[in-house]
This record gives sequence, structure tokens and C-alpha cells, in this order.
Amino acid sequence: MKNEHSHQTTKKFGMVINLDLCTGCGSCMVACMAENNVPFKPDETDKLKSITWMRVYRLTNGKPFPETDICYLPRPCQHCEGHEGHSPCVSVCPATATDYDSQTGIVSQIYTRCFGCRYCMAACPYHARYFNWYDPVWPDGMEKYLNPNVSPRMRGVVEKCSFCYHRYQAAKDRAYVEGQREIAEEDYQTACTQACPAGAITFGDLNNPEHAVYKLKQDPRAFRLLERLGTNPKVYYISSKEWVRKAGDNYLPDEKPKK
Amino acid sequence: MSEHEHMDAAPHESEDHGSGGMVFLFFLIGLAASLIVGWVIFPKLLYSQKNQPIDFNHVLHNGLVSDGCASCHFFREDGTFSGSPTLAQCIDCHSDVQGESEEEKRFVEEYVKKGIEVPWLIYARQPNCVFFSHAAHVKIAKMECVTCHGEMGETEHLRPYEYNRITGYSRDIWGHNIAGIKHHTWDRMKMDDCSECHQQKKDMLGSVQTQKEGCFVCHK
Amino acid sequence: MFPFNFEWIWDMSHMVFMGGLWYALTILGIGMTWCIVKAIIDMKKGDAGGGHHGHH
Amino acid sequence: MIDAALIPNGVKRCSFGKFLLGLAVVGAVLLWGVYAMLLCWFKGLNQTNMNDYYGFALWIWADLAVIALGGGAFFSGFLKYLTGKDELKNIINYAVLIGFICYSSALLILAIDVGQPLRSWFIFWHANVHSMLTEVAFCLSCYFGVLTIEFIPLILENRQLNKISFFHHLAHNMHEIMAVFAATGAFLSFFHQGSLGGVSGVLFGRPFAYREGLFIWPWTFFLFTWSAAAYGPCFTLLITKITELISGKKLVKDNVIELLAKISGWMMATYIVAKIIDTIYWATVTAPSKGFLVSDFYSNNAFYGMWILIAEILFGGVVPALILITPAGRKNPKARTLAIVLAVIGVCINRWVMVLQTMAAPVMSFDRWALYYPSWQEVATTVLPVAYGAILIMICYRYLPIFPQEPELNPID
Amino acid sequence: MKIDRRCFLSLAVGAGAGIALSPLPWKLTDDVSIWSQNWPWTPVPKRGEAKTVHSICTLCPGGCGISVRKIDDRAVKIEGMKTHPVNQGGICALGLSGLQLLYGPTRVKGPLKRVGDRGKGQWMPISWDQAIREVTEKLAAIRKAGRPQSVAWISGASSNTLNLLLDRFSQAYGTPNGMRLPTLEDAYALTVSLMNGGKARIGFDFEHAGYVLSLGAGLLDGWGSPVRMFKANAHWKAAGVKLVQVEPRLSRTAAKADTWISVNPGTEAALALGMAHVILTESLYKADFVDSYTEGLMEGFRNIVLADFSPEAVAKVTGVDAATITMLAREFAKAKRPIAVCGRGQGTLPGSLDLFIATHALNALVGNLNQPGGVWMVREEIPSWPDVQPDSVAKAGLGYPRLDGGRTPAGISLPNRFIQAVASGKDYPVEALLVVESNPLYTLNDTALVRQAFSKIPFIVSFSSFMDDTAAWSDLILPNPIYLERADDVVGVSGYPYPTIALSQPVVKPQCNTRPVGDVLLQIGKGLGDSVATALAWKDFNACLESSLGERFKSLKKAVVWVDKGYQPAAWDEVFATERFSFIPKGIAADAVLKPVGVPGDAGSFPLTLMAYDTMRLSNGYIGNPPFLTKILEDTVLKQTDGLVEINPKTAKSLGFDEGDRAQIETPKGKALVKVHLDDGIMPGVVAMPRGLGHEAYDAYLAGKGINVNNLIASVNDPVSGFEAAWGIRAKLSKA
Repeated sequence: MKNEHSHQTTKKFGMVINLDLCTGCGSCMVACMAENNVPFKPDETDKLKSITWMRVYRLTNGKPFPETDICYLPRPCQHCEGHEGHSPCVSVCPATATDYDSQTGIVSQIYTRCFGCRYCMAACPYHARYFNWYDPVWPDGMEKYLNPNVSPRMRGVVEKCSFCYHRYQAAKDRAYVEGQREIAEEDYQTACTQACPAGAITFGDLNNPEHAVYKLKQDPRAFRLLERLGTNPKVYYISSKEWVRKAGDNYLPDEKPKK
Repeated sequence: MSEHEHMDAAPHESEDHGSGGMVFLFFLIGLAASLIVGWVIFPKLLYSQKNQPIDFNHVLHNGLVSDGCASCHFFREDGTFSGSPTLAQCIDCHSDVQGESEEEKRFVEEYVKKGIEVPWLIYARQPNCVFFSHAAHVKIAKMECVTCHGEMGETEHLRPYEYNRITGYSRDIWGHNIAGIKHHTWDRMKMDDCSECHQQKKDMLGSVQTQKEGCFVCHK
Repeated sequence: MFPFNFEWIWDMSHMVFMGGLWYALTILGIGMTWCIVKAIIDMKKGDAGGGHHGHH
Repeated sequence: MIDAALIPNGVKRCSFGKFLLGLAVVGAVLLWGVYAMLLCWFKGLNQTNMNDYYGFALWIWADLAVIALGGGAFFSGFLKYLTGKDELKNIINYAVLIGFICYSSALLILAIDVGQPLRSWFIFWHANVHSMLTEVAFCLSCYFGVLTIEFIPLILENRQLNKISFFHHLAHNMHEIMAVFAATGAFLSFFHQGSLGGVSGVLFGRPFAYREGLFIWPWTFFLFTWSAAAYGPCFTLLITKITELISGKKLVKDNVIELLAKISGWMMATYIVAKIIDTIYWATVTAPSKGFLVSDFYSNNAFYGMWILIAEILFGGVVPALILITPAGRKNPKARTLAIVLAVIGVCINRWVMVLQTMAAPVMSFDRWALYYPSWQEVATTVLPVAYGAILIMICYRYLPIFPQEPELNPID
Repeated sequence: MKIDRRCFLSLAVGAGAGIALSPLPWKLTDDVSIWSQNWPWTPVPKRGEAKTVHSICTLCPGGCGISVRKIDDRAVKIEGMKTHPVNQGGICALGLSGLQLLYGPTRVKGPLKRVGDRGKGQWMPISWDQAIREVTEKLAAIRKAGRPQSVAWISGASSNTLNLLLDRFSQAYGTPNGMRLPTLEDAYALTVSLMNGGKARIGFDFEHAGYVLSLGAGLLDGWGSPVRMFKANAHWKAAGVKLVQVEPRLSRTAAKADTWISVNPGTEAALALGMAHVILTESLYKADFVDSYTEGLMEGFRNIVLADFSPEAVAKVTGVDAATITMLAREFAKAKRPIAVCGRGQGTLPGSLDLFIATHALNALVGNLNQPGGVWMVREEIPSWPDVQPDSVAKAGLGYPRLDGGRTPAGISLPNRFIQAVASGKDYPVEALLVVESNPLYTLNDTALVRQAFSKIPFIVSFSSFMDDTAAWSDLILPNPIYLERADDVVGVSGYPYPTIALSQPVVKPQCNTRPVGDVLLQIGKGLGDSVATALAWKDFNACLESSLGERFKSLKKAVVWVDKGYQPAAWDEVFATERFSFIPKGIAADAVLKPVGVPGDAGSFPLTLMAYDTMRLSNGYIGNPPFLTKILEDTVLKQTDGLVEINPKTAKSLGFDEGDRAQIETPKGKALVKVHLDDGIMPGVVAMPRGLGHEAYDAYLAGKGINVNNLIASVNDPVSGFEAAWGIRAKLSKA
């Protein structure tokens, strides 16, 4: 099976999220939970113990009424590339339960390999990783809606956004039986991208000039979270508000963001 | 206490040589006994057997169908693999009893007539954490069914389904040899067996950690 | 941890890390074996005595 | 006394009844800890107050702390067997015992801390050699093996065991080549103490913890090894002091104590200088390069205020170091004890900060500080090793000749 | 040779060695970890064949198309329908959670009969035959006694045919008391009929607008068809269309707007009239429209506006300075295709008429009615049936006045007044109440009054699919299948300018022992016999759908939706030539119409103003919030079971409150324990709480979380329309 795939170019899947369009409605969060069999508890108000692969943060400019301004910022796993694929979380995992795949640029998490040391969570500055403190429990009958393409996680392991990798797999299978090797941009879209009613999220191959994200990421208003740490994330944000772009990273009092 | 006194007093020679042979004999007994437990009794206890709900004759059916395995184990339009057939497929021929086989009679009466799907026990079922693309292996890599499933098509009866009492896995995953030794490609279906092939695809080895293929290629 | 493990690669980090590890384990192993074997021999030699050796 | 035959020659021990009573009291605490441990194993880590912001918390701190404190074993061993400080033979036994307790505790706590204990062996089998935690796991367990090896001869010196010819010879032989084991132990310790420092130092996503360094090793790697060597002996001395208080006997001669105190003091002095340099560099170069003022890390709440930095470096480092390197200081029992206590607290604060404050300080500008307090289950499981250690010490002290100088210092008339 | 201790020792050593050399320990270690990877209590989703079924989501008036992904017979995911003109593949959080409603624990599994006292939650499962028999007998008895008018129904049904059926039932049975739950749609319909004449649905051509002025409408908080509005907003951002949000609170809409005008609560209408003042004085209005197609401007409207609504005067009322008002007015009047729109929050309550009149007047002044990118009077033909011939009993019953005193144009109900009438007990009593797809005990203002009214009704039948607050308070529950298990037709999409007819259809087989309300009504009709039976002589509800949709029925089964994209609103000459647009509704005194509605409570003892707000993360109507939505609720809205009240830091400081403090909020209607959340985004002196929390019914994922703000808010009747017009209430916050 050696040269079967040799013509394939390496991909680098990423997202561009337009914060000017995001209304913070939460569709992306629910779409993600519904797609990825994310469990829920009777009380989810302790946000430090609430699993939401996609989480929408509420940013404020800190000014008093009526100069107050707010901005909603959806935060999936940033799928950091770090330096040559050494993202903050990947290199620290002692059991190789998470890895960076340079073929897709996706940071994987293997729940059955993970033994729950939580070092990766300590390493992630975005808090994109979540621990299963509890056994996942669905009310009797509700387990009917679980998605067979995603394996439910057991108690005691870490989980996180996978850029809906199972959709990539499904798209490839569809292509294979049709005798194709490559898949089109629209064939692989994450659940949040698809659901977003404002069309704020764009997903695709950052390496591919044909894909929308390729152009969007070059927008002068585009920025990434915590770029200064060298995490080299693959999720870009676009905002026309200067204070929002500034909130994307940390700056000393006398510093000005470059964007 | 007494032994200590005794040991202190008495010169060690006599005792040592006295039961030296005995000591060694006992060692051998212990060794032999535990080896039997570990290699023979333990595997028997570890695995349990179930019979398939209905016996099935692959040879017979293979003779009747045009397209080999793919006639019943086919790909759906969405690229997924249908696995073991559902009533919908069997019903074409088996809406009524065809031959003399008792099993077929039972099949028609207990399942076809009642419209109940047959709860086949899947020998090659991988655990839920595994994503396996039949399309990639069959359509792209052009692999033969035999490579992983062995001579299924040549069987006239379905062998009992053996499963591990602790893990619930089918025995085919670990393989029937308790030491995990395999003679054919299909004797074992553990991760290492998959990776044997997968490591060959030099241009696909993207994992920064393992310098093999990404974990998500096979895991979900 | 062993060359036959899925994660094993013959690269610098593995050589250094696992090298050091196995080196240490070997020393401990040999050391303990030596102690035990010699203890048995000494015992056979019979120059046992109730501990009037007073080491340290 | 019914256990008279087991008690070493030439020493006096309390009545068996009194001994049992002591065991019972500490045993009760132990059981409480065991109960909490079982809760965590069977119900899962929802028994703790850890959360997605505090993946590491009290337990990891406890691990780092006991391993630092247990550092006395490898360093005393290093001093005795490799630099030939022979006086230390009078305290090495105890150092080894304390080390053994600390390391076994650390392993136990780790076994409770992971979400899937049944799979924890994956850390060895599927090891990712780039992870500091892997290094910790390997060296930790190997060094625990070394400690066991160092501990065995001590056990075999029990009056009755030593009568058995085989054990007698075994103990003898192990003593013969103890230097080899000690050397291996020192080697392993250097790495796992270091990698424990690396654990937080490599987190380049967490500017509070992140440090530059040498090759793959951040400065914290070396600081941790160094501090363990410096502070470990202090813990040995502290426990010795406590044992002397409880037993009401002098067990180790002052010259031995002072020697160890002196070495510890100098190690501490050099360490704290390095630590201060590291802190200054981090505060003026590393953190700002990521967009942080060092005050950002100490600004939000009273608990993680600047005081904690001062407490660690000044009162937990500079002061004890100064006391111990000055002859007058270390020769004065009161001053010496004070220094030792301060030092032990100091190193514990350092480990606490490197774990807990790292978790507390937000990195994203719009994220919030998260504070945490342990649940009773966490506390109980952390107290568990202490109780276990106390029991082990009680038994060993009673039946093993741990303190070679005890008969001489406390003649039975 | 003797066997001593050491023999056994070496036996053990041998055994140890043997075991170590056997697979036993190693395989066990492996298998135990594999067991931990496949814990039997962690569910494994069944594999199967995937297919997609398209339908319509009827959880809100948005009318979005949904594509439901199925594995064998399980529905596993709801997604937006890509080809649907309204949502174009997008979908809201509630729509995505539909499967939690389908498979959720609050479904009523089968017909239930109350055994204990009302609301005690003691039920007895009964057969459908018995359930239907009991209702039929009751209704038959009432009708026999000649009091058909004392049977009432409240319906929130979105299905046009079901509503036709309910009306038909009333006609044939003989009761005038059929209550729909009015929304901004009805308020707009009334406004249109009062100012334009005629019956029409309001539509907004937002996609082609050039400027959008929202007077308190939560355009991005679930107003109209939420997904369509999000997409419109995205289009505005791309095309540089300005969105101005007028509202006291920094809602999501305000946050997304280019300009947020923080106006004193309840004074949006005044602001609109202030703008009208500027437009008139600076004669910025569109003369060619105003001169030849309108009336009442120079007579009434102008005088009042000039007299009472000068920018300065309005500035005092609204708190918005005169300059801004003038600026806004000029911007609005000079913009291309400007649209003014209202309907507070999601517009689930109709609201006071003055705001609608003022808003509509603004649109008229700039002549943006029935224009591309303007406000459309959509006249779509709504399927209907020939009238029934009521028998003498029915005639008599229908002779009675409606209990809500609905003298307003037909088709508009006033449940608020209905409740007041029943509670007061004057007029005639209600002996039986049928509740269809609604939860009045929770959604209507002043729930205490609703409860009081209900306690006066001896026989309450709920057709709810869920054990909601009202179902829990009823005597019989005849559960309806939910939208994913039944067929319904939806005509028109809230605020959408093009005529649409959609068919929502079963995507899975019913999960519980349920029957569609339509079927049950038909069966009851048969049971009642004579004229009722003849009026309801369909075999089942599907037959009703077929008869009302005609041949469309078949095509819709495939296409799911029909939309007339080519629709053009009637030209000015058609609509306004014969009957001109009137700035002052005919037959109503201008000053009466433009009088703002106040809220109860005196500023002395209630220094603050409490406003209820709507959010996309809380379903606040008949549908209880599904677990996923509650999960994504901010912890500044709900913390454990405490509801948080939003308050400006300044106000909080003056009252001595800090973030998260416990407090008691009190209004003339009642008090409740809350926590305070400090937020700069809300006007000082105003406090806000979301609708959708504080359910007494439902499951562990919703019951008892937060408080129902409707408990605290009084019901206020609009003096002209009679609609529920309360936009808030006076309140005070004290330490608790």
C-alpha cells in the first residue's frame, strides 16, 4: 500500500472565526456537544467542571455604562503547532495519548490511552482540555441519540475538541468508494462551523490557496490567541475592534499590539 | 523462637545438606504446578464461548452469489461498510424455507417471519475506540478480506464465538494462541498488527510523537 | 520502554533516556544478584557465625 | 516485654503496651486516609476539589514536597559513600528510612492522583520520552528500588533476622557494595528531582512557571535537584530532632548533626543565590517577553500576593542558609532548629508555588483567576502517608539498630 | 530427609517463578486495563445505516428547515437544512437540542389522569379510549346543559391546520372562547389593519435594507426568525449597513449594533416620535409618498408630535440627549431604504400599541412601505375551510361575548384579559379548559393570577407532550407527539417578507404512547355527535392537512417547504390609493394611541425598574429549556439553583451589593431570593432577569433552577388594543 497516497499533500486544517459576526448565541457549543457525545450533569453551573469542547467567552472592554462594549469569542481547541508540532500539551503527555499529526495539523486525544494524569491540562493556556471528573450518564433513553462515529469517554480521562476528525474520516470513505482520493472543502466541515447561524466560523485547509480560510487568515484584522507564547495555534480570529484584538494576547502597559 | 536457638547452636552443615535435595524438589513442584496453572488452566478460565444464533454455511452461499464476499458484505453509498447482512438482504431468498437445513428453518421461523434481526456475534469486532475504514483498506489499498478475516468464506459452519470474560473482546483480537504468537496475518488483530502495515507508508507518518501515522488515523 | 513497543523509535532521545534507565537497572540487577549469590556461597562455606562480623 | 527478643542489644524501649497504644492512635489516622483513598478509587476524582483549572493540586504538591524532603537520603548517601564523609554513617540509616517513607508515599499519592489507576503502567509501557513526567515516573520508581535495596540490610540487622545465616551474609554483602547502589541512587535522583522541576518549567503555555534553560532542561530542572540536595538533609535533621524529643533521648552526636547542617547550609546558600538570579531573570526578561509584568502574577488576591515570594526566598532560603553556614548559628541548638524548620517550610512553599500558583494565574487576558481549596478526601489522602511514615518509624526505631550511637549515648545502667 | 520451613519457602519461590514465566500476570494486567477502557456502564452507541430526513423545526416561529441524521431508527443529530431559504443550513442552539426533547425524561409517556390534588403530581396511567371518553362525556354534558360557551381552549400551536381545526371545533361546539397566545406578529397585524386597513402579515426585507433602527427589538436575541436574523446581520456587516439598537440594556443585539442608544426603559416610542419631530420640522420625510398616499399626518399626528415630542422634551423622557435624537432622525431619514422595527426582545408578548404605531409611522414618513428593502404588508392566501353550520345550541353559545372582551378585530385573542375575567369570576364561568401546545401557567405575566383563574376551572385538559407547569396542574393529560414525530403545516415565517408554506413531518416513529391533538379532537368530535361530528368528519389529522393544503400536501412531503421568492408587495397605488395610509388609526383619538404605557409600582417604595429579557440560551415559551441549553447558560445568569439579577455596579454600590451577594428582589407582585451580578452593560436604576428559568415542573435538569420572572411582573392591558403591554415593573432589592 506504499505509494497509494504518495501524491497527497500534507494538510493543515484550521479555523477563522469572525468575531464581528458572532452573536454568542451558543449554537456552536451545542452543535459540538450533540455531535461529539459530550455528556451533561443536572448542575452545570460550575464552569470549571463543565465539559464544553467549544466554549464561548464573553469579553468586555471594562468601560462603565454606557461606553461598555462586549464581544463574544468562541474557543475550540486551538490545535497548536508550536515549534515543529511540539504544542504545549502534546510533548508533555507521558503516555503518548495525544499527538500532533503533521499530515492534518490536528492534535489528537486518545481516550483509551489516556490514564488521566492531567499534565496536558496544566500545559494548555487556553483551557481547551477537559477532564471527566464523573462517569458520563445519560438519562434513561437519551443514550439513543449518541453518535456512533465518536466514542463516548469514560470517567478519569481528558478530552478535547478534535476538529470533528470523524467527519474527515467519513468524507474520505465516501470519496474512496466513489474512487476519489481527495475530498472537497465542503465535504469536511466541523459541526460548529456547519451550525453557526451567523456564518462566523470558516473551516478548511490553511495550506490550500483554494480554501476560504487561506485568504481570511491574511486579513489585516486577523489575530490568534496568545501568539507571544509561541503556541502557534491554527485558529484565527477576525475583529474590527482594536480592544478585542488587544485582548487576544498579553501586553505590557507601554506596549501596543502590532495589529 | 526455638528454631533460632537451635540454629544458633547447631552447626549449619547437617541441616543444609540434610534437606538440600528436598528444598530443590519443592522448588520444582512449585514451578511445575504454577506453569500449568498459568499456561493451561488460566486461559480456559479467561475465555468463554457462545454459539452463533444460527449456523451459517459460507461455502454454500459463496457458490450461489455472483460477487463473492461483497455480495453480502458490501459498501454503502456513504462509504461505510455494511458488515454482516441484515434481514433485508437475506429475505430476498429466505422469505420462505429453501432447503432441508434445520438451521435455515429455524432462521426463517424465528427471525424472517417475526422480522427480528439476527444478533450475529462478530468475531472481528474491534472495540469502540477503534475507527476502521474498510473503504481505505479494500478500495484504496486493495487488500483481500482474507488478510484480516482468514478463510471465513471457506467455512461450512460458524465456529463458536469466544470472548474474554474481563474485557468482553472477541478472542480473535488477541488471537487464539495465549502467548500471542501468530502464523497468519489474520491470527491477531491488535494495534501492533495494524501498525505492522501502517509503518510502511513512509509518506503518511505524520505523528510528531511516534513518527508513525497519527493516532486519529485508527482511533476515534 | 522496549524496542518492540509501538512508541519506540531508534532516535537520540530514546537512546539517551532509555539507555540511562537500562544502565541503572542493569547495575542494580547485577549488584543484587551478586549479593544473593555470594550470600548463598558464604552460607555454604559455613563460616556463618551469629553476626560478629560487625560491618560499618 | 513479650517482644524483648526483637529489640536491638544495648538499647531501652518503652513498654509493649505503650507501643501498641501509639500504633493504635496513628493507625486510626491511617485508616481515615485509607477510607478517603478508597473513595477516590471507586467513586473517581470527583471526590476532590480539583477542576479543569486545577488539574494539578494538593496531591502533586505533596508529591513534589515529599520527594524534595526525601532528597536527604540520596544526598547523605552521596556524601557518605562517594565523598567519604564517614561520620554520616551515624545518621545515614535514618536518612534512608525517611527517604524510603517519602518515596513510597509519593508513589502511593500518584496512584491515587491519576484518573485511571488501572492503566497507570501505560506511563512505562507507552512512554513518551519527551515528557518530564515520564522521566519522573521512571527515575522515581527505580530510585525507590534503590532505597529498598539500601533499606533491606537495615531490616536484616534485626537481632532475630540476623541470626539467619543467609540474611546475615546478604546484609553483609549489600553493605560491601553499598557505594555502587548509592552512586546509582544519586544518578537517578539527580534526574527525577530535576525532572520534577522540569514538570512546571517546560510549560511554555504558562508564563508563570516557564523558564528558559540548557538544552531540553529548564533552569527549574537544576534548581529542583539542587534544592532537594540542600533541603533534604534538613528534613532528615528535623525528623531526627522530633524523634529525639519523643523518645526523650539523644540519638545522634552533635558533630554529626552539625556536619550535615553545615553541608546543607552551604548547599542552601548556593542554591538560593541561583534561585534569586533565576527569579530576577524571569521577572525582568522571560515574563515581560510574553507580555506579563511579574506583578500580574501576584496582584489578584491576598493568598498569592508578593508575600509568598518573600516568604520562600528570604525566610525559607536566605535566613536558614545564613544561620547554618555560620558556626555560631549551627552550633546553637535553638538557632539550628529554627533554621531547619524555616528551610523545610521554605522548600514546601517553593513546590506549592510551582504547582498551585501556576494553575491559579490566568494566561488569556480575558480569563479569570481560579482559587482552590482541597476537599477532605484530598487532605485525608495526603495525611495518610504521614501516618504511615510515623508507624514505619515507630516499628523500625523499636526493632532495628537505626542509630548506631544510641547505646553509647544512652547506656543502660 | 525432613521437610522443614525452607522447603515450603522454596515451594513458594518456585511457584512465584512459574507464575512470572506464564502469561497469567501479564495478560491479566493488560485485560484489566482493557476492561477500564470498556467499562460496561459507559454506553456504546449502536452502529447502523445512516440516512437523513428533512423537516421543519416548529420550536419557535422561525420556521427553519432541519436535516435529521439517523442511524437505523435512531435520530442522532439535528442539523440546519442547507437548501432551506430561511436558515440556509444554519440552526440555533434550541433547534440543535431537539433530540433531548424527543428522548428526554420529561416526556409524558401516555395518557394520565390526576388522582391526588391538583399539582401534587399524583397520576394514574389510563388508556386512550378512557382518556378520550372522559373528555367527550364532560364536553357532552356541558353542551347538553346548554352552556357550550363555558368551554375554552388556549393554544400556542404553530400548525395552521390545527388552528383551523380548533376554530372549527369552537364553531361547531358553540364556544367563542378560543384563545391563541398573541405575539408581536398579532401586534403588527393589528397595527397594519389600523393604519393601512386590511389584513396582512408584516414582513421585513432586511436583506435589502440600507439602515436598520431597532426600537428594543432583540433582532439578534431570538426576534422573528432567529437564524434568518443572524444571517441578515452578517449581511449588514459585510455590506456596511448600519444597525442602531435602542434599549436600556447591552443585549447581544446592542453589542452587535453599530450604535447602541441606551434609552430609559419603556420610552422607545417617545424616541421614535422625537425623531418624527425632527423629520417633520426639517421636512426630511418622503413627500411623494406622504402627500399622495397618506392621511392624518397634518391633522392629528403632526400636531401631537410637534407639541409634545420636541427633541428637548423627548431627551428628558428618554435620557437620550437632543443632539443624538436629531442626529439619529437625520441619519434615518437620509439613509437609503431605512427600516424601523420594534417588538421587545423575542416579541413573544405583543406589547403596547403606541410603540408599534410610532415605529410604523417612522417607516411611513420615509416612505419605506412595500418597497424593496422596506417593510412589507404580506398578503398571502392562508388555506382555510368553508364555515360550519352551527346548530341551535352552538348558536346560543356563540352568542355570548368572549371572556377576553375581544372587541378587537377577529383572530386576535387576549389571554391576559381572559385570565383576569376567569379569576374575577364575573361574566360567566369556565367549566372546562383545553390547553394545547402552551404553558400559560408559566409564560403569562402574573402567574399567581393565572393560578387563581385555573383554580376556578373544574376541568383542565392538557395536550402537552411534556410534564410542564400547566400539565402538572391539569386533571387529564392527553400527550401530543412532539414535532419530530408528527405532521404539521406552518404558513408564513415570522418577519419573513416572502410567503411560505412548510410541512413538518415525522422523522422518527413516536417514542411514547401519544396521539396528535388533531386526531384526538376529531375523535372527541365524533363522540359528541350531531353538528360537531359532521363538522369534524375527517378520518384523521393527516386528512385535515390534505384538505387544507390540497395538492401541495404531496409536493411538500418531499420539498418540506414552498416559498414564493418572486413575491412582490402590492404597489402604493394598489394599497393606498383607495384607502390611504393613516398616521392616526381611524376612530381612535391620536393622543390616546400615542400615550405611553406605564408600569405598576410607585418609585418611592420601589426605586428600581425590573425588566425581563430574552436570550438565545433560554427557551422561555411552551418548550422547556433542554439540558444542553441550560448547560451553556452563563454562570452570571444561573449559579447552582440561584437566579442572578443583572445590575449596574453603580446601583449595586449604592445599595451595598457586591458580585454574587444574596438579595431579595421585591415587586408589587411578589418577592424572590436571588443573587446579584454586577454588569456595566445595564443602565443604572434598572435590573434585569431572563425569561425561561424558575420552572416548577420538568426534570432535574431544569426544575427549581432560578426564578420565573413572570411571577414578579404584573399583567398590564394596553388601553387601546388590550394586549399584554407590560415591559417591566417597579422593584426593590434588599439584602437577604
